[in-house]
Amino acid sequence: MVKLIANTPCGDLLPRAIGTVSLDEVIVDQITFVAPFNGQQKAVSDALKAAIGIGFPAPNRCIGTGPRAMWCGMGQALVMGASCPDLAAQCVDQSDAWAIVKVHGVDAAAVLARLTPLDLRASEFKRGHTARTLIGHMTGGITRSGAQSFEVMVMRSMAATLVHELTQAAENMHGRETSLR
Amino acid sequence: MRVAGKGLNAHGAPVTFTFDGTTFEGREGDTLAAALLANDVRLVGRSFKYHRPRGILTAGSEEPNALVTMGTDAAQDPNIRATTQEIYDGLAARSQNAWPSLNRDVMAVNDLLSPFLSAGFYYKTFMWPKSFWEKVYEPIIRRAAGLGALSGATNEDTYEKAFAHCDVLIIGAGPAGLMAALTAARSGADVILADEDSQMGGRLLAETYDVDGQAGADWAAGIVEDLRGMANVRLMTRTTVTGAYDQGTYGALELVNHHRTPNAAVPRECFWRIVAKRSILCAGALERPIAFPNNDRPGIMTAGAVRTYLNRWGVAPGKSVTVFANNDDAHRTAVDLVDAGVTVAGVIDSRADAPQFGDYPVFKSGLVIATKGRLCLESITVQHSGGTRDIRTDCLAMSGGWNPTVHLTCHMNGRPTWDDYILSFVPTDGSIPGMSVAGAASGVFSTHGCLESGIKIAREVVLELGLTAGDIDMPSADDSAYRIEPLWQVEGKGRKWLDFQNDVHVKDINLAAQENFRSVEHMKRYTTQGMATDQGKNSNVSALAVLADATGRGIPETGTTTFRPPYVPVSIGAMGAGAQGHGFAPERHMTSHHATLDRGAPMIEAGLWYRPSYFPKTGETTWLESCNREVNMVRNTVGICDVSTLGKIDIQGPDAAAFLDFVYCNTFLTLKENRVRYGLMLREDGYVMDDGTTARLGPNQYVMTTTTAAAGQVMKHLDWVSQALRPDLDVRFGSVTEQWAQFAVAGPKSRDLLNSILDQGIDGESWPFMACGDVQISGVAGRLFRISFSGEHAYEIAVPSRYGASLFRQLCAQAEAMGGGVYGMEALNVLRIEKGFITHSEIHGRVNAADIGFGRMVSQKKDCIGNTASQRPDVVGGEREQLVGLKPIDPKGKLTAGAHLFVDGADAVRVNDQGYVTSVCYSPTLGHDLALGFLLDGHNRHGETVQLVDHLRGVETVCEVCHPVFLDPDNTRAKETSNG
Amino acid sequence: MGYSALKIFKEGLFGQKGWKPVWRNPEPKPEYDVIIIGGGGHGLSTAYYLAKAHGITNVAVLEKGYLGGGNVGRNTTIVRANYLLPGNSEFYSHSLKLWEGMEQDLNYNTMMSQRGIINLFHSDGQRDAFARRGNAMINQGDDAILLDRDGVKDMLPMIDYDNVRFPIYGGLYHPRGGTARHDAVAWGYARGADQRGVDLIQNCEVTGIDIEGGVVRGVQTSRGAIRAKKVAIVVAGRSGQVAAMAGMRLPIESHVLQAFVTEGVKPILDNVVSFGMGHFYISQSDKGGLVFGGDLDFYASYAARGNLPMAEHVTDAAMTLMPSIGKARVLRSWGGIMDMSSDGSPIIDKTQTDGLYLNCGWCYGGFKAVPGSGFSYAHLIAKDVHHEPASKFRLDRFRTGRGLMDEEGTGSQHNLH
Amino acid sequence: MRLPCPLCGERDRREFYYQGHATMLDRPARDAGIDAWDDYLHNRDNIAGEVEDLWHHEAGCGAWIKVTRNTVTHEVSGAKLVNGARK
Repeated sequence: MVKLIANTPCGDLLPRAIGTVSLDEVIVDQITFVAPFNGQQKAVSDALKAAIGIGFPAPNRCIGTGPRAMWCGMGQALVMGASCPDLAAQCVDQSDAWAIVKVHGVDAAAVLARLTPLDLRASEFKRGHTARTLIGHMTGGITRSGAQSFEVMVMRSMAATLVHELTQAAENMHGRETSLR
Repeated sequence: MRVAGKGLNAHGAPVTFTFDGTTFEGREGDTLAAALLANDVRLVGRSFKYHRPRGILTAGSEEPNALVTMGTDAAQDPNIRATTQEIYDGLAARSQNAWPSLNRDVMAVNDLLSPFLSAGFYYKTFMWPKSFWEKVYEPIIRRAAGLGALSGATNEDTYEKAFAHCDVLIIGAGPAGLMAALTAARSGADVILADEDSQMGGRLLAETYDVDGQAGADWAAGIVEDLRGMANVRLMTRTTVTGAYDQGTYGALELVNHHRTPNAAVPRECFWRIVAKRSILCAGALERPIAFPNNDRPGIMTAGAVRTYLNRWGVAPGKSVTVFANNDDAHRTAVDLVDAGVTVAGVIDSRADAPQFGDYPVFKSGLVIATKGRLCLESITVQHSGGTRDIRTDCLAMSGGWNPTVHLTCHMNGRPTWDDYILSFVPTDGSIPGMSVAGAASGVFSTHGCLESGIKIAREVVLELGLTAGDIDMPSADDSAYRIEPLWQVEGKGRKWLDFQNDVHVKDINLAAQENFRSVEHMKRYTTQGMATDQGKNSNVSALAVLADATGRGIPETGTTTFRPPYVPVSIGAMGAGAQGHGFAPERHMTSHHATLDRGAPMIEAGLWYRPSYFPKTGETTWLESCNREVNMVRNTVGICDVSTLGKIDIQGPDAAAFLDFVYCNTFLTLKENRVRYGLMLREDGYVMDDGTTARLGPNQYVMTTTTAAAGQVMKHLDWVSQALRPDLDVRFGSVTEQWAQFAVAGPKSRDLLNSILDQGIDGESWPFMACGDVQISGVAGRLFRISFSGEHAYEIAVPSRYGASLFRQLCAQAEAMGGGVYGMEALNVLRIEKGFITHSEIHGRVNAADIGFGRMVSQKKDCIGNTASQRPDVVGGEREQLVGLKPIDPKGKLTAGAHLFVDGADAVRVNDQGYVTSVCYSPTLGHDLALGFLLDGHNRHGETVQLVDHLRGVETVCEVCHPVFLDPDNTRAKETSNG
Repeated sequence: MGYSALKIFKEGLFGQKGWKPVWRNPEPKPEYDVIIIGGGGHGLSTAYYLAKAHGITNVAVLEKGYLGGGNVGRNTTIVRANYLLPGNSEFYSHSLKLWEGMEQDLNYNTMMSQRGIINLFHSDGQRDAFARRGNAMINQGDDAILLDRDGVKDMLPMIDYDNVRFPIYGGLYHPRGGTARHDAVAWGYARGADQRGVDLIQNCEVTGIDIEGGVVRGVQTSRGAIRAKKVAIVVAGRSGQVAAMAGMRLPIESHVLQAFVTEGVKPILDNVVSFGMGHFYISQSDKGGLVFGGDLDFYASYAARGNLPMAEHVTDAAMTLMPSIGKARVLRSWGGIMDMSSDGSPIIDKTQTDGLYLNCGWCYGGFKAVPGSGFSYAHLIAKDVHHEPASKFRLDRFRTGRGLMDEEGTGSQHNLH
Repeated sequence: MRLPCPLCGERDRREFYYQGHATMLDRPARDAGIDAWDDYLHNRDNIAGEVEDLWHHEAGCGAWIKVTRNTVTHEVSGAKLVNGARK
């Protein structure tokens, strides 16, 4: 009889701490991709609110603290950390589709600024903001989770590249800082 | 020579460095040029064409002469400007473009031949005999040309790229830039202040002006401290803004670690992409030389540079200095030198009313008409209102006036405007959307004017941003007028150099005009004027004036060439930072990646993915042995292959089937639940885009697969169709490529294998060919598809990716226990060729459905993408190359992909070309080579023989044309239904 | 005036006083037999061959700026005949032969340097596609050699063979390909045409094309109306706009392509190299600058300048392929306007207007076509019949789908070729 | 170069894929005839000046957008979703 064992996308590549920045894998048990059908956005939002307490997010927003709803494209969101009710929407399990890394620390924004063209200034990209953008050459998402914290997500198959690029950027920042001492 | 007590770094610690192997001592804070001049080193380089001895001309990045090489092996860095390179202990610099030494350079013979090497001479000769260009002339020219040398070694330094965003980018931190930054910052704007220098202050560091009653440098340091304390200000030193691009994007190069011992842990350079709502160009001005005879000897420098060396670094570039100018500003050089106790042998001022600002001789209506000194200036000949005389001097400070640094304003095709007052070009308003110009860059030259213009422009900018500009006190500063008279060239015997590095002189410009290269662009391209590493920063305006004179036009009518990015050269390493090695493109790993590597499989790139080529077993010495074994294994027992790289798109909605019918040329409305169908996707021009299978998982739910290569393209295409062409269809889709790890289980024993791992077994009746549905594997919900890319009885089983690695190992173990095993891309390719299945080798973008035998799949009962264009008579009909199978008449005959097909006996030339081969394999099943290819009218030529010719590999093989399906044409294996 | 080493020697002794203008500055005449709109490489070579091969010398070339100021003055100078598809094969083959005799023909050193071109491939599939191309080249009578990895290594030691993201499987080597001094090509043809009586008229912008009853009568220009029996359009990136003056809508979209040159360095790269996985190609000029480029910026543009993303993509490719050039510094970047056709191949054809001819759609490969295009276009203008090697460059192929020459296999989207 | 995505705001050009002129939105009927299809697939006005062209926010929200842009100056004066109904 077979026994299936689960692996996380980043596996033993993380955690890492480089200079002022730590890189940690974020494990979300359940991620459902939700795309309301034509004219159903409000109904879907209401149904979500009733079921898990949060509605369908506005573009570029991530709402909720326990279960979360993260906008992830035109008419699309990821319901994270809760099971998704029946909705008038395309609902697809993407629990295993993403590699998610939390980048935390004084230089977190500076590290990401080496990889993404997104404007990460606190005045522009606040807690609860999320964006679909480029991380290096990868398409992915960035969400601000705190003053010095971001969650970066890319396709699962690119986990190693993501960790490599974040590590390299953090090492460059660290190298600059240590050389100033 | 150091001047005691002078210089901002007068108390700098000693620093030891070498130049051409000789050890020197400089001071902390020196540039290499300053330190060399402090050590009385004058000769630092050789020019490009004539290998003329050259010294330091400037004190900035515009330096055309003092280019050196630093580092060795992989660290070797050529063409470093000595004028900006800061020294550090152990720095080793070498001169370049000279052999055997800087003092005795044999290529200087070119200078003797120069009468014959006039502008563009090479266009008129080196044509005979014909073969000599590549063999003789060009190699000699190439060896002589070039400046420094690359080592040829793979880069070992770290470079980085980064993005930054701000409200206001201020380019240059001189008096205008500092005031602009302060004004903008106090208004609350996010400010980036970028300056090329290691220290902010611009000309204030090089002049003796007071600002607000303090030394200018001290005042600047105070402002910088204020700015540093503000959270909304980012100060970027050693950072040159290199280019202005659309919508407020700027490129900038930061030299992060040029000024310290190289260290791989620290980026050497960083290339910035700065996005700014507004920018203020405060880049100052560059002084221009005067074209007088032999104006290029080491020791002849710009007057401003002499002041910089004196005031900033306490270095007098000569013991007895002369000044030659047409403007008041250059007199400051004499004043500062006299104040510092350095001898000023005279100021030669071309103006009849030249002023006298200090205790030094002034030669009114004066011109320098000759110079002497081979490796260093020794004397000059002056013609002036009182006659002609020789003056002994080892340093001549020249100034033909100042040119505003307009370059960035020209990066979007803007043309600068001629200003008769300053006799130079100033930026034209609006040249770069969002960019304003302040200070000397706008043609305002007094310190007072710069400070004032910085405040004024910044106020305008912040108001436009909707901010309130705070009050800034205007510091007091010098406000002398800038007085200048035209002086572009001086008559006299000897060459009057314009472009120092490229050795272009006044006569070259005149020759261009004489030969009717009168357009400024023609002149530039014919003479190479302005094409050196300074891109004409030192010489373009003067050269234009000379051309204007030679062609009888005014300077504004003569026009300008275009300044283009980058403002200073940017290393490929910096602009391409992060891409070296594997950073060029992301790597995609399947969940079986590690297990595959553990099994010793060589990986190959499939798009961004890594896939196993084959899985070698002990004793196998070639890939073909492994491949043949893997093919036999699938044909006879069972094989496992990770196929997760295929694109998988979940499609749902009331109109999902109608949507599929619109993107596929064949019909999907009739596809039943729990069934899979092959689909062919066309481009709108009627040619094949991609193919794959689509499974119907529920009433309104489908999963489409794409080829690995086309997954992204298909997703974009579906977005296009759904959003732009068929918004009426209520359908949604999302990629599930990454959610599912999917494995082919192929071979006669595939069902047996599956039944050993599935929680509930399957049989042939409930799981016929092209069935699909949900299954459970140790309690995990998976999906099973009975599809086959090998022609065997086969399945693809999918589980959520977290279980992929685990399932793969268990499938492999199970298969091996049954006499089968895992197979790679080589075997997969053989299996599909034997069955005549196509890949992008066949659907290469120029074939339509009919060409591959699927013409009837293009349903005419409905519209779909590509339907109309695919039905054009000339696309469908006419003589087209069609997909065929090819097998050698002699079973030992070799087939090669990329070979062309000819009627047997015909010459293998284009007019006889009948087709070509796309895919080839050795078939262990059939015992000979097989090929797929395209042949003119091929569908009607099965049974004919053709000649396969591969000139490149020396292969000629007579082949039989056949149906592309070589094995099991009725597909009985794949359709197997028995439960045995 | 003939050019020779002896002449250079004499002029060197006598202060260069004897050099004559390379071309005249004629005023436009009221009427010409042929007006060529566009004084770029193709227009000038067309004028030259009209005069030389067909004896038609009552010709004006109208150039809105300066001669050779279009793409011939801003390209990466690559000359090759390495095409896959019939139609292109024979044309570029003919053009390369003209290159090989150009300098002696023009008495002008265009520095045609047959240093060889190597197209690298990075997978079995790419190798097979290049093999098909190489065999097509040999079928055409041109030269091609398939190099394996070691063969490439011998020729190009500066490539990173150990750590490159897409490994080098080998390369298709085209020894007769190479580079030339681009400005000199324009000047050489201009001088040759001028010597044969062609009027080269600069700063003369065509603002209208006069057509009466379906027959061309002349053009309107910024320097007045000029009558002509035949009018030939050859304006590359501006094709859409000039053709619109004659009521035509073309299968062309104009795009910007950037190119780059570094500061001069001593010789390090002897061939032209193209990277198969990132649209990057590079050679080293005789002056020492590394000249390189890549793909279009991809958006329609007449700005003749580009943006950073493609510039960085190109330098990224440089760093993954040959990180040994990381310390060469980009000195200048610029852009040209590419007349991207719908199948990536050119058009040399008559139009629906009698006496009006069209030459366009060279995409980003027009430089190598300069002699062949001028030769074939002159033939068509002079004889009203297509020159055989260019006989497939028909305008109607897009409409019918017959004879498309889609070398890239990317379909009808202009910017993907 | 930056483009104003109606959903995501101003973003770097590198997040977008360019398709071509907005005439691609006007897909002819299946039976519109060979000339109409030829025109649709191949022919372009190629205006030097303001045009509407189609971009896909590929590395962003996935929206196809119609951008008003000047082909001479690269000035961008606006952008709309091709399908405004979704957000």
